Amino acid sequence: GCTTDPSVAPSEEAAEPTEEAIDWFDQALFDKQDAERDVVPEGPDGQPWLQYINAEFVDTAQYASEGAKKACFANASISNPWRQTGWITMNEQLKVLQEAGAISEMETRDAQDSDDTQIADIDYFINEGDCDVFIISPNSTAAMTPAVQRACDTGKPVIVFDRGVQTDCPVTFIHPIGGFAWGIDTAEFLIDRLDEGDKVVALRILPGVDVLEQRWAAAEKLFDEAGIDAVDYFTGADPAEIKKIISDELAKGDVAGVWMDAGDGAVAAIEAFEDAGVDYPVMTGEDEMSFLRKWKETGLDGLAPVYSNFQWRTPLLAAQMIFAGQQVPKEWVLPQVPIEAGELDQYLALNENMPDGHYAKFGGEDLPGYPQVWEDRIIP
Amino acid sequence: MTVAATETRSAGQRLAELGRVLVSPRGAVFLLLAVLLVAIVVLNPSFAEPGQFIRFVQRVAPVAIVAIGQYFVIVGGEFDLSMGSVVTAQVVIAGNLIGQDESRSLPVLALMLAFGALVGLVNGLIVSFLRVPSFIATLGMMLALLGGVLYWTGGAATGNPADGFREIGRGGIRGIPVLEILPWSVVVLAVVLAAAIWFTKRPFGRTVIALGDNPVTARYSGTRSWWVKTATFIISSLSATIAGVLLVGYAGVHPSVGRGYEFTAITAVVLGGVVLGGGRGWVVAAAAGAFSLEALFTLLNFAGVPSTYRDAVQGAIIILAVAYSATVFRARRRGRATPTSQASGASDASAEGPDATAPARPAPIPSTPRADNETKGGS
Amino acid sequence: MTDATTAPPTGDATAETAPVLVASGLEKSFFGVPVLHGVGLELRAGEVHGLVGENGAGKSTFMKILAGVYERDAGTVELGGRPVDFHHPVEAAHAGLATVFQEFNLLPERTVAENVFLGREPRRRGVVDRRGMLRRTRELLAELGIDAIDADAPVRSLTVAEQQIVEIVKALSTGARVIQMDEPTAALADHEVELLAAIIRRLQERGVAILYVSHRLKEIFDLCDTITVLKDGALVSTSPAADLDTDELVRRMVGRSIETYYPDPEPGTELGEPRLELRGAGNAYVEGVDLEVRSGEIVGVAGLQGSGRTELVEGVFGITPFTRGSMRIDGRELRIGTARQAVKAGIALVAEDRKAQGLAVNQSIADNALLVIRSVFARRTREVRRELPGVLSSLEVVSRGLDQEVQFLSGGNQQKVVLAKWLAAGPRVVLFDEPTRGIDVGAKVAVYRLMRRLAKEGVAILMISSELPEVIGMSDRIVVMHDGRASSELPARSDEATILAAATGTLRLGGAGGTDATDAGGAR
Amino acid sequence: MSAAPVASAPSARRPARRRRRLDATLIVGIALVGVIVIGAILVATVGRNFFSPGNIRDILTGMSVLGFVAIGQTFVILGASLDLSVPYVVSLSSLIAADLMRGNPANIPVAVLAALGVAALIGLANGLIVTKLHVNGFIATLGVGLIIKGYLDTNYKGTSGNVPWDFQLIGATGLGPVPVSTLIMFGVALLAALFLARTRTGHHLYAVGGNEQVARFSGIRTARPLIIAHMLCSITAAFAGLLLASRLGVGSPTVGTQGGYDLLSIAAVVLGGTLLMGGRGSIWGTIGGVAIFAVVDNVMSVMQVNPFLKDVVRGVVIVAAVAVYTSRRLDRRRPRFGVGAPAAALPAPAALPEPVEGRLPEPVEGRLPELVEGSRAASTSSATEPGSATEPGPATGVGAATDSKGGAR
Ligand SMILES: Nc1ncnc2c1ncn2[C@@H]1O[C@H](COP(=O)(O)OP(=O)(O)OP(=O)(O)O)[C@@H](O)[C@H]1O
Ligand SMILES: Nc1ncnc2c1ncn2[C@@H]1O[C@H](COP(=O)(O)OP(=O)(O)OP(=O)(O)O)[C@@H](O)[C@H]1O
Ligand SMILES: [Mg+2]
Ligand SMILES: [Mg+2]
Repeated sequence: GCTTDPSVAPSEEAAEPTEEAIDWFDQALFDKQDAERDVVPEGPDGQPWLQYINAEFVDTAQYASEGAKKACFANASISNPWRQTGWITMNEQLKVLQEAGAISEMETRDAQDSDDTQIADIDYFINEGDCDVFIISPNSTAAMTPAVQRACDTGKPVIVFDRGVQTDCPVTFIHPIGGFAWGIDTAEFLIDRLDEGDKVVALRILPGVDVLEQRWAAAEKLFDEAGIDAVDYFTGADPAEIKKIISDELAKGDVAGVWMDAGDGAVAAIEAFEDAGVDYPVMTGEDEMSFLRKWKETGLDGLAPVYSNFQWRTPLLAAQMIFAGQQVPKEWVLPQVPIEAGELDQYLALNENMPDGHYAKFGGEDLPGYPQVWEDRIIP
Repeated sequence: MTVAATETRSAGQRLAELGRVLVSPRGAVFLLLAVLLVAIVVLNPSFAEPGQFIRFVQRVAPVAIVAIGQYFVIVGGEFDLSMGSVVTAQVVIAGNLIGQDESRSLPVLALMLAFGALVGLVNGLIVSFLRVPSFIATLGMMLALLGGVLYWTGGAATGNPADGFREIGRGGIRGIPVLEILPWSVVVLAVVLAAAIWFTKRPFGRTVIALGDNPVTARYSGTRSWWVKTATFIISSLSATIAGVLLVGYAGVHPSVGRGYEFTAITAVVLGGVVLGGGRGWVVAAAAGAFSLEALFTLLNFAGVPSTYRDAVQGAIIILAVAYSATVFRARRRGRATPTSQASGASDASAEGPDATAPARPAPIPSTPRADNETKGGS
Repeated sequence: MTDATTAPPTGDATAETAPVLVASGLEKSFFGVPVLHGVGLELRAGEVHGLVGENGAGKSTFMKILAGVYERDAGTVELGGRPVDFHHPVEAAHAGLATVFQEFNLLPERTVAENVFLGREPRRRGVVDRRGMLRRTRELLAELGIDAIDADAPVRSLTVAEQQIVEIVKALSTGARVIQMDEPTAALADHEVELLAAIIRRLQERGVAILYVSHRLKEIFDLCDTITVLKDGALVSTSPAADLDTDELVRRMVGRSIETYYPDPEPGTELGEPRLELRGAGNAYVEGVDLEVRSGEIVGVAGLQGSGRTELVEGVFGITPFTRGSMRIDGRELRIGTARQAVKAGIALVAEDRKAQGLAVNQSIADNALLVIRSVFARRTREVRRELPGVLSSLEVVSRGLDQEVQFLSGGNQQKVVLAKWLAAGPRVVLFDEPTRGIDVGAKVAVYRLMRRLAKEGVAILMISSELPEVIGMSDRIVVMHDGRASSELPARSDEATILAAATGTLRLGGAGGTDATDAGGAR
Repeated sequence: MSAAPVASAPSARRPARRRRRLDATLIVGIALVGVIVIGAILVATVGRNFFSPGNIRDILTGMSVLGFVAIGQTFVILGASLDLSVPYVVSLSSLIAADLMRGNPANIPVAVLAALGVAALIGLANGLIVTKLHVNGFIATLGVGLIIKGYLDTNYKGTSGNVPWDFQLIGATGLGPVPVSTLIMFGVALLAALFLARTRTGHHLYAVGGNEQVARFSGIRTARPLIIAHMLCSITAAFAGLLLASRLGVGSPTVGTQGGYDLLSIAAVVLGGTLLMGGRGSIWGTIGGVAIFAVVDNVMSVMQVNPFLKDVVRGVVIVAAVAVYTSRRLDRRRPRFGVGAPAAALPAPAALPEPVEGRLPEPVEGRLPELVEGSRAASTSSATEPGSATEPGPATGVGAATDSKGGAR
């Protein structure tokens, strides 16, 4: 007969309207993240992936149990260098935990950037995965909410990281401070160095991705308040596109600063200034090696904001803690500290042989495959 | 009575002729380009400075070269959807294999060319011998190639290749009087375009067009169809390779370099009045199509049109441009062709229907298993 | 010559009924060239009316005017007593006049039933009544006594004859009172013709009037009650079949002097060594062909449509390579598997369908003329290009210039471009397939003169033509094809009746020097 | 052997013909079964059950959205056009629906109708541009797609709207292992198949795609079927959008492009045996093609294949499958001599001086025993060639014959 899947039930949280999503600026979130930037994280020293900010712990005694567990990971994709780097790190972390007997195996389904696929992936895990814990890196926030809700309804622990969902049913939601913090860090840096009326070109990858949109929402607001003339473009992270945009902007007039919502293609942006024979702009990129190297080489005035790549280690560690019955933060806010000019050499040295698409704050230095696995960029 | 009247024409007649060419489907793209360039200059006079303009040409070079390569495939009656992936693959190959070791530039360049030729060869053989429609064959190649490259590199290349290699796409001959710099890209584009023009005038180039126009006739005339077809795919992959070399210099290595180039190239070629389905079109117009597209983007940048609108404007423009050519061409064809083409049709009852003057709607996707396809698979 | 057009048909009981269709004084010219001059005829219910005449006599044109494919220039057509003027064959079909054209109008991928009802699918409760369609088609087929055609089979799986029947069924399905058939048996084998004849008789019994065009005179006499003869677009006679015999009919159809029309061999033309020799050549389409064409010789190939003439030359030319037997060019045994090899071996094929096989119509005259050179002998392009204007003017190509697109040329000039294309390659064997199809007299003569010139230069020529006068007028020897075989070989100047007899397979041994295939090519 | 054909009663040919008729769809079916078998084995090697309810459900879910789009794509491809605008129509309709529903079940009908209506208008625009402005379908729909994309990017900055629970049920419930969405998709497929088989427009669409001249000669107004095909294509894309909205709970401006539905749907259609040049194909073939994709994807996911390699496999599968379909011989004409040739439906060809021919007043002189001998030798010799000229390939027959005669190009 006609059966409604037992695991399917209306989720209260999902019912709240998401129309405000059209305007990405959210004052409360902005203020929260602004404050979190200045909080000294708690947790083990030297292990930022285990640190947390303003944590509110939840009890996980109900999940405590012996033995190696099976983790099921519904990944959004590995379609950009940041996710690739994190994915490598996560697999190295997995090896450690397998060694330790905490995790027996991790089954992964990769949604290849598709919401629909990821929903199906989660449902597959629920039905067939034989999972002890669900780890989910949502492809998009609102769309993944019902599926995550269904995963929660199985009674197994659910860990969400990177992007969030609109339900608080997961045991823990792991993420760095967030897009607003990124936007504040970068905008403040540029505003500090620029004058009112100066032009900033904002290079953005895609519309409609919340972690990226929030970065721009914060930055745009601050630029606005500071009287900085900021124009934004979507580039698809294509360096050729970026170069054309900067060239056209330079043809129109001076560009004093460049702002990026992700470091991909930063080099092309800088080169556009070189090619045009004008001075380097003040610039914010990301902790991607290509940018750090170019930054060093050109000596420009820059900042590398960080969307902490080491967060890819945390979910599996959180799973281990949950099965050990240890408390974990309900919302696990990881530190997110930009790399400033002073630290540049240090990070360059640390990651000397890493490929350009590697992220300096990947946090895997103590993992077994280091550095070979990242240098060779072996994608499992 | 055979030879055209070649008395010298007056300047007025020439001008009138030029005007006619410009509004004809063949010349429309040049008109479009001129309008766009003028509009850009109005918005930003500095664009007209030689130094600025040559930078524009430099930037268009890769797209134009890809369009030139795609031209050969399209005019031969097929499609190449794998060009974008070839560009990406080549960019990544250059980044990974050359690295910072400048001495590897030449060997790797040779390898890239060989790889490009191989991709084209595979495309061509699949289309010719397995008779997979080129749309599908090159779509498969597009997926497989991009996936393969990403798999090989773990998604991101090691880094940009040595500056010496990148000089081709980035640098130029400095100290040129008016221009101050003559980018190598422009030189390469000029060479490629000249080679393409030369090629289209060569027996081989004419054969490609004839094959696109009527594969049966080409076969009945002794054309080695499979090879001609395969050669066009090789040309397009090689042109994508050259574009890759320029792009790795101009932009650097990134897996998104080259993304969407196949559609851009096809759009440019169609804007240039080349007929999908083959047999008609001029390679210079195809290159002009690429220039028009880029000029359009530049214009939108200068006009401060939000980048989200660009796609919409591009979409509207290509529809209008193609509709214009199609309509004008039909009108012209109907007006001029009726008497003679009818007289010749002794055996085509089906073409003599009441409204038979109207040619079939623009060719559907050309695909290999046409009734006229070689059944024996060439020599 | 003008037997009374009023003579009542001697058909069955239907004799004195009023005519269903009356056409009178039909005139038509194409671009100033008159094709029909005041042709008219009457069709009665239950009558089979034969329309005969040489190629180009205007038979198809006449039918197409009736069917509304062409507009008439003058004249009237009455259907069932009411004047009609159709603008589309569908319109005519709805009014009860259906046409089976010389070319098929079927969709190969669709089923028989779907083709039969294409454009007028029956509906029940708003949806296409497939079952009804199938049933109706089956009924129609059954009425015609056909049980071998599955109404639900895709047309592509049918033989040409079966497809022909589908066309007829399609015509019948409109409930037509008049059906015109343009050479329906052209592509059929004899037993299939017999089947069609049975169908036609059945239609006749049902009171359908049939206008029937065929070149097979035996068939005409078997089937028709009345026979109308056309010649050069004019009506020669309409008379009861019973009043005619084959000789008389042929006399009325022919009877034009061909000597003036076909140029004599150029002085100094010599028959040399065999250039093209086939021994038992065969493939899926032709079988056991023995043939020899000498240097300087023009061999004509006659045969009905579908007799495999085109397939023969396509075999020689490597389009559908021979799989059996042997082929020699200039005494050298060759296996030619592709057109390219054929061209390299010095063979040229002036193909039957100019637009589909001979020209790239969107390209210029020069591009077309250079096509072979460019794709096979690329190195000679420059040289040939230089000579091109001379070649084209020697062929009297009329154009606005070398860069004019071929599609804007007249048919005759298009054909000359095809000739120029092959001349450039300097062939030693030229295969002409219907070289003068659809071109005007002037262009025809130019083609004939070219053949003579080539012959003089020592080229071996094989010429397929459906126009018997042409075959007779040009050939040094005549090979007649029948059902895929070179059934007979006739000497030059054989008369039309003999050739026709050989072509229809009714030639008696011993007649007019005809022999059967095994004895053909006595030169061996 | 050469004597047999004479005896062959018409009925003897029936089975062969049936087989030929089923061809395209049958081959897709066989390919699908092959893929399933291989898939099941592979899945078993990693200790999973391919046929478990959850896995079936995963496959069927994977089929639904692409299935909708591919059904529509089948229409346009049958009409010898293309639709590259589908991903944007999918996104747009998901947004329209979710925005209008605003979480209120009462709004569902309006929202659904609005989404379908807008899609129909887009399809109408596509169809008109193709048929009236004579712009190639490739360019026309690429352009329209870009225009919609511009609209989406400008007006939506991320997911939007809210789909009420009642509507989400469509995407979330199932009948046993079969999701409701898949059932709806099959329902739409059934309607689509009925449309093609049972409406005049459907029949005419095949005709227009197969041979526009023949269609016109049969009195069909050729623009109409193609315009309707484009509209239906956009409408089924809107169905896909609605389903996605129901699964996501929100509308999304990128959900269409995420799925790559433009090229994948075309590939699925061709994989399903439909000719890219139009005129032949079936909805069920397309569903088969979609199923092949879904199974391949599912197996790769279960095997945890590297996502990059997945694309490689997809590319190879597409080319290989289509190559298998087209590799069957495309004969232009039926053979007269050699294998299979004499087996005509009509009483045997005149290969023998038999009573059948006895009715002919004058037996044909040319056909002497040695020729019969020859043809026997011929047929045996070419019989050794396996799978040779016997069967007319996919695109053979009259089309080819009339084409070469009529020079239609
Ligand atoms: N569309 C046309 N344009 C110009 N001339 C034509 C056209 N159709 C036919 N003709 C010419 O009209 C004349 C009569 O042609 P028609 O096809 O009626 O002859 P036919 O008696 O049917 O010949 P056949 O026996 O070869 O079929 C021929 O000279 C032919 O070349
Ligand atoms: N064995 C056969 N069975 C059915 N149809 C056949 C057969 N052989 C040939 N045909 C068909 O008959 C038509 C004419 O054949 P072909 O071209 O060989 O004849 P032809 O003598 O050159 O006649 P024409 O050139 O006047 O049309 C072709 O379309 C072909 O498909
Ligand atoms: Mg005729
Ligand atoms: Mg012929």
